[in-house]
Amino acid sequence: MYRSLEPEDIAFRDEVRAFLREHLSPKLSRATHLTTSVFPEPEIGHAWHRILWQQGWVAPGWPVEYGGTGWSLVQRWIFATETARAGAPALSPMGLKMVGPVIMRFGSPEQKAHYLPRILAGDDYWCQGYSEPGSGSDLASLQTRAVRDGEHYVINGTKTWTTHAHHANRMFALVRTGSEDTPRHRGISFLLLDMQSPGITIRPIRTIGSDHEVNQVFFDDVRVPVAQRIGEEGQGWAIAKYLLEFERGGSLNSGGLRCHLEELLRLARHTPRGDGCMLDDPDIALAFSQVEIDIDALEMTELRVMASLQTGQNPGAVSSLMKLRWSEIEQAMTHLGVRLLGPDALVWEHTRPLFAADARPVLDDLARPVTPKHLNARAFTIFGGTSEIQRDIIARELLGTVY
Amino acid sequence: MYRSLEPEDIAFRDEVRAFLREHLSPKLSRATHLTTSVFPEPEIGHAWHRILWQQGWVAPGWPVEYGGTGWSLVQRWIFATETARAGAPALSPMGLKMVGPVIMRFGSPEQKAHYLPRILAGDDYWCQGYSEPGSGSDLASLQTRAVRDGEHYVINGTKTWTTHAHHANRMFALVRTGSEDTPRHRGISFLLLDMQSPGITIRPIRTIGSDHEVNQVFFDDVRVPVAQRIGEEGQGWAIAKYLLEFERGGSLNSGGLRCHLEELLRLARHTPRGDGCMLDDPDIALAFSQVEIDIDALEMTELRVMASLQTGQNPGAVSSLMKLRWSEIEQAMTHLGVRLLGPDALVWEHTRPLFAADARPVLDDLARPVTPKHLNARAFTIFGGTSEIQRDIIARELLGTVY
Amino acid sequence: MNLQLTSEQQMLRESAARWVAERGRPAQGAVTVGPVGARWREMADMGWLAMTLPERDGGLGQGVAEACVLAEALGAGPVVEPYLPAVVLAGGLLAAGGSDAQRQRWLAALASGETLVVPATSERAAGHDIGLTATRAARQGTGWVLDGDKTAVAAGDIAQAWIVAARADESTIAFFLIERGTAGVTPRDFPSIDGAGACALSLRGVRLDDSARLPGATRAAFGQVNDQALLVACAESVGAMDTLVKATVEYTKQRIQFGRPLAANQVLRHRMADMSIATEEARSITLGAILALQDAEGSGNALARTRAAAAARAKVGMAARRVAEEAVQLHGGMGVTEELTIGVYLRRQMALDAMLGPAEWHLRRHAQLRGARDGGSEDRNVSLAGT
Amino acid sequence: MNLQLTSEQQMLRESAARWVAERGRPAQGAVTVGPVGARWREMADMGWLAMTLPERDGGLGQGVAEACVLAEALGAGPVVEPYLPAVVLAGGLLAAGGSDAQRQRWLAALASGETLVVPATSERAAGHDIGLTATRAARQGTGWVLDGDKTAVAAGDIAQAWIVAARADESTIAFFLIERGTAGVTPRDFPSIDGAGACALSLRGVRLDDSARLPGATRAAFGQVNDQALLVACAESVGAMDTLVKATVEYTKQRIQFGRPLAANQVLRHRMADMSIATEEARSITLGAILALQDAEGSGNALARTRAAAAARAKVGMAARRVAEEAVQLHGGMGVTEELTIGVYLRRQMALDAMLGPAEWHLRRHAQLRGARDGGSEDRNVSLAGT
Repeated sequence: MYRSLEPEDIAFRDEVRAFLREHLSPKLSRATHLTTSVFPEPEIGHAWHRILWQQGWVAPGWPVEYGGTGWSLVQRWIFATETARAGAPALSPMGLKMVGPVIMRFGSPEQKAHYLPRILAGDDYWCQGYSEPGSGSDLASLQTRAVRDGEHYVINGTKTWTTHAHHANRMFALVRTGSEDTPRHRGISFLLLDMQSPGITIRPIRTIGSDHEVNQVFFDDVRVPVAQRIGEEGQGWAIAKYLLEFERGGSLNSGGLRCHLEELLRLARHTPRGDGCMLDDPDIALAFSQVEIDIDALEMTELRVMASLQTGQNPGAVSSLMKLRWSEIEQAMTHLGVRLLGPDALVWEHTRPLFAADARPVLDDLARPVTPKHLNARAFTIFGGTSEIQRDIIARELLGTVY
Repeated sequence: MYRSLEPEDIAFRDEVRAFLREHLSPKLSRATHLTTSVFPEPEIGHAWHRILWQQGWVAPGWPVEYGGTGWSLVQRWIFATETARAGAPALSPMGLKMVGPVIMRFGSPEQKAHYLPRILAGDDYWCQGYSEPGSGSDLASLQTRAVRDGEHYVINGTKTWTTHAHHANRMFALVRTGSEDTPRHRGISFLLLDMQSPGITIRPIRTIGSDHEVNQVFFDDVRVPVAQRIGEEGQGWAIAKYLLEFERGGSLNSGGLRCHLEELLRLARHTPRGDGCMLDDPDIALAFSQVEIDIDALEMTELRVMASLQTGQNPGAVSSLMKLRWSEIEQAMTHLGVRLLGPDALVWEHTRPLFAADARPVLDDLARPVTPKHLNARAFTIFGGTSEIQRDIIARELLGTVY
Repeated sequence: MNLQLTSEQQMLRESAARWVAERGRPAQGAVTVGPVGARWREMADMGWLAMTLPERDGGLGQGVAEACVLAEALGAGPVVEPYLPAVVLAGGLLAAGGSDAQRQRWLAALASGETLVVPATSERAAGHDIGLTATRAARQGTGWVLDGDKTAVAAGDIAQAWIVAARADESTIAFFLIERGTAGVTPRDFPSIDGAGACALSLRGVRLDDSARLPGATRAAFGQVNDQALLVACAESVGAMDTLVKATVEYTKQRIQFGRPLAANQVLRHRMADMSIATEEARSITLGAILALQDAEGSGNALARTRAAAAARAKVGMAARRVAEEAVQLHGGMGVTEELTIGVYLRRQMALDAMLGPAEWHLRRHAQLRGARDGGSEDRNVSLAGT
Repeated sequence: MNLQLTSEQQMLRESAARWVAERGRPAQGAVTVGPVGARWREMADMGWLAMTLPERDGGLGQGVAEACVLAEALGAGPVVEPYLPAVVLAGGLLAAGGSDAQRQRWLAALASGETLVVPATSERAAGHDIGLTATRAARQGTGWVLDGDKTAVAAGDIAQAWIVAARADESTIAFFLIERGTAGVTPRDFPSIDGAGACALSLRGVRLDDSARLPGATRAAFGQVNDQALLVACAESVGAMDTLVKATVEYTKQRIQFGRPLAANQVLRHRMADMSIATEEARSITLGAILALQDAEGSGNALARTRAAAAARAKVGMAARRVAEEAVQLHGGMGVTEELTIGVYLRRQMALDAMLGPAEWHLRRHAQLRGARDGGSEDRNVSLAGT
């Protein structure tokens, strides 16, 4: 879609490409390819974070005053798309895209001065304490309780689906601070926790694809200084909602989809079938076209959104559309991947991450991540708001609430 | 699926086939093939009704005492399937399958003696006055009012989607007889009307496929003798519900689907493409297989239901399943038909019925009904309870009402 | 980024939308009587017929982007006047491959709405694959003799001339402009599914001067014009989808069933969400393909151009059909009658498929056009072990 | 009509369901250690391994219908013991094509649960198409030399012997029984996606006596056994779908979100309705195909038999995958972890596809097997003009 770019954007793209050629090592991109979880292991993702930080490119979405790049939205789209297509690892969003913006908007001067440079440099590794076993999509029903005790909160309860809690040294969490009869949206506060605090235990949850990516975290009289609260007591729900809106239009996925498609095309070309390869099979070729045109449309939707945002227009519920279609296209691709494997889909490797596994694997690098990716991709239509909730949102924008 | 039949059923099948060979004329089956509406014109359907009546086979679902055949459920399945596959016209169900059973169950001895033989012989042609412009799926909200005036009801209001009102001499109708504050299900009565009554006017409604099959019927002080009421005043809703349940498991469509599939296969074989025919196209061949396996499954579902009913088991919400899948498979087939036509899908013929049209049509008999059938098939997922309502019913059986 | 409409395009969009709102009407029965029907003449007066024709032929020299802006507005109508066959296809072919004499004779008259020329390229045994054309053009002296049959010639019933594709030899498809009344040419008129008209053509020993041939109308030239037509059809479909989504939203909000609006049903709400998503995606891929066509004008990469057009028409054709069918379904009983115009949009989508090929056919073409290079990123510095 | 289970089949169904409820456990990690794992031996003790083997080989002489009754119960578990590869496929091939010596040596031991033989028929470049087998069996004296590679040999890690398909000449695929430890045969074990185990086989200059060949195991015999295996897989999938529908209904009724059970959402209700419909359809087409297989035993119509089996596996394979994925989706976050067994069913469906070919492949086979006669009704006395 570069035909739609101005010359200065083309120049920027070339600068990004040159940087990638120089700094994205084969080792890093191989490990990314072999990553079957949503987020890569820190030894991959964090390594890339540091490289980008050294370049000053780690936080394109941040204001320049805090260390952002000052790029236009289109440049941000180009950067996101080029890095993903080149096979760079995804960065952990918990610091840069979640707690960072919250601290910028609601944090005290001391909190900003302390945390923001550390997030930028990757000195802290953050995890998110939002979901609980009883409250998945219905976040406001959370039960983890923080009771004031002098200059501390004492936390009891449990959080779940906590990505990389076992790697993180910091957590931001929504906890219930109100009394029993506080309206449920008003009794929630936003706290920052040290993961080394006494009373925190972590239980791994293996995903359907056997990855250890998420966890359940238990809090047993965990003490958190009141100074680690962001914003006012009871303001937590407003902060969480701000973050959701901040993310609107912020998730650019077509580059990753295109990278995945290219991996599958290589797999199809490298998988023999009779005298030819799997891509010669007309049914397979058609399935590729179906996916490819879906990506074409999503890519152009992203660009249209960027163009609208850049001219100050409101693109509407389009972030729901983009999340929904991204997840569906990914699932269609992982299906196709399994189909390409044929009998080899029987093979299972328990070791994670795959790039650290057995030196002589049963399947080659192209085939190896396919089945775990397919299984883990089931979660794409669940996390970050299920597809059903995304459609509810789109329908509400289209129809209003009609009962 | 005849492998599942006992020898006596095979013998019965052969008897039906012999009868069809003798009595189903090429003219009748050609006209059926060219029928683009749901129900054939009376000149076709009624002609076949008379032939079956002479054979004693017109009412397999009726008790023997009223003129039924005494066949087992499996024999009824065989008869329905064989006649449909052979291309026989569908019979109008309004007398035989709708008002007939109602009269048997709720009619007075006089009503039975008068109407049932006439329905059997086809002396009356019935239409159904249920739906109204404001009450489609939500039948109980009907507004047409019948006010008692001595030994008559005086009817005012309007009915719509009235199939073949322009051919019928009789109508059975649900009308509101209760006062304003009668609970809405209890204020409904079931009346039989003479379509020649003063005050009745009929407005044709052309379907999306240009057929004149349904109508709006207006009642302007139409007087109906009270003796023409079936059952008690206010019993109409119970009667309508009885009829719905009577129909459960009663709609056997796999024979018709199979007939339609064979027509399309012939069209595909007769449509040249390059040096071969359309059926050589791998994408077309795959689409045929998709439809064919769906029909295989539905056919066996029908047989399983017949077997369950025969052994006294309750097959559950399976009539919703069968209606739903029938309509979806039909729509998939008409789609395929349009695809087979290719550029010829541009051709439109206004004349209805097609079998009465132009002696030198632009398209041949195989191709001609395809586009109007496709358009009219849009209604299959709407009439007789929309697909959404069928899924509601299945879900209620599966999950109960959970709020 | 040039993803926003220029101010000229914005004006075109607004004036077309205004005209369609006032003058567009549901297509029922024959729409035009002769090529100089009132609406067609108005379209000419607005400059729309001249818009994409070359300036040297009296046109305004605009491109496929402008044609798409107009077509999107027409699709919302729907307006089924023969803009696509006459201006985009026949006009495009004449401009790309007509002789000077042909261009002078026909293009200005086409632009002014005085005459109508339409392509006759489909055959029953060829479908939409011009490579399978069986109509033969045999050399005879300095001229040609044509034999064959054409089907589904949109607006062919009211055209003064047809541009007929015929096989000149094993590897050459040639295009001939044949005027109504030429000996051996028998049109058979019929109404078309979208409420307009069409014809089939029988060609029996049709003798033509060499001047009837469009000298520059190669298969490559046809391919380029056809790709433009696919995008114009996409834009028209997007306009139709917009209208259908809006109409369905309105209908389900006001229609009460079981004591509440239809739109309160979560299942229907999600279906409308999907209709709206499909419309946005259709708009996106159409825009992307317009950019690809503009790009190919510079690069001359016909494969990329044709693949982008096939991708767009595959996706939009599928989406438009689904949205139209869903609109019918959600309008319930009313949707399946001629009482509402909803069905007219569905029929028009079917007409577009019949004219240019159904979505499934374009998807298969897209797969067949996947080149050896495609899918390999030029900038990827990845080394994967074991591959 | 013989659509109801016989009383013997009913008893089998009940005892199998009872055993599965008590002893079936989610497949996590390796399921069996050696072929004489406790559950496998129990299955032998119940007579299930002997059930479909011929009486003259110590079996009970039951047919595919009984195997399907058992498999449906196992599918509900899920029980991933190697019933399908060992009993249905290897046992079926030995019974159909083994020499007397092979039958005596292997079948009774298979039936008693003492030894395990499994087929090795898939190859990377052949997929599931045995016609593309590249492993070669070259004649040498009175014996054979085999070279090639086999992939995805289910339960091959614990089998005492493998039945290997190899190309004897251009048009002949032969089947050889190769015992573990034979020189030149190198198994490479790996865990399989369903929590059991498998292996790949490397065959390098493997010298075999002619007695290793299954003399009656032609491609036709393999076709018949494979069709039976497809139906057994269908029945297993139906059992799994039943469990998944029930589990999803229960979960959505008790899980509260936004103050009401998930099951109150119309969208989810309809999705579960569709899951239930898919299960009923799967059950129907499986039953129909069982009848077709029984019928083909009499008529010898292999084409009709294979087409019915392909139809059933295409439809059931698609349905099972969709139902399993929907079950995961409707269980939300819990569905995508190893904390619930829901995902185990999905993985088992993927294993069945990997063993026998995915639904898309069977649908394509079904299309390819459409004969010239098919679709023409033998009893239709219709005359259509113009055709």
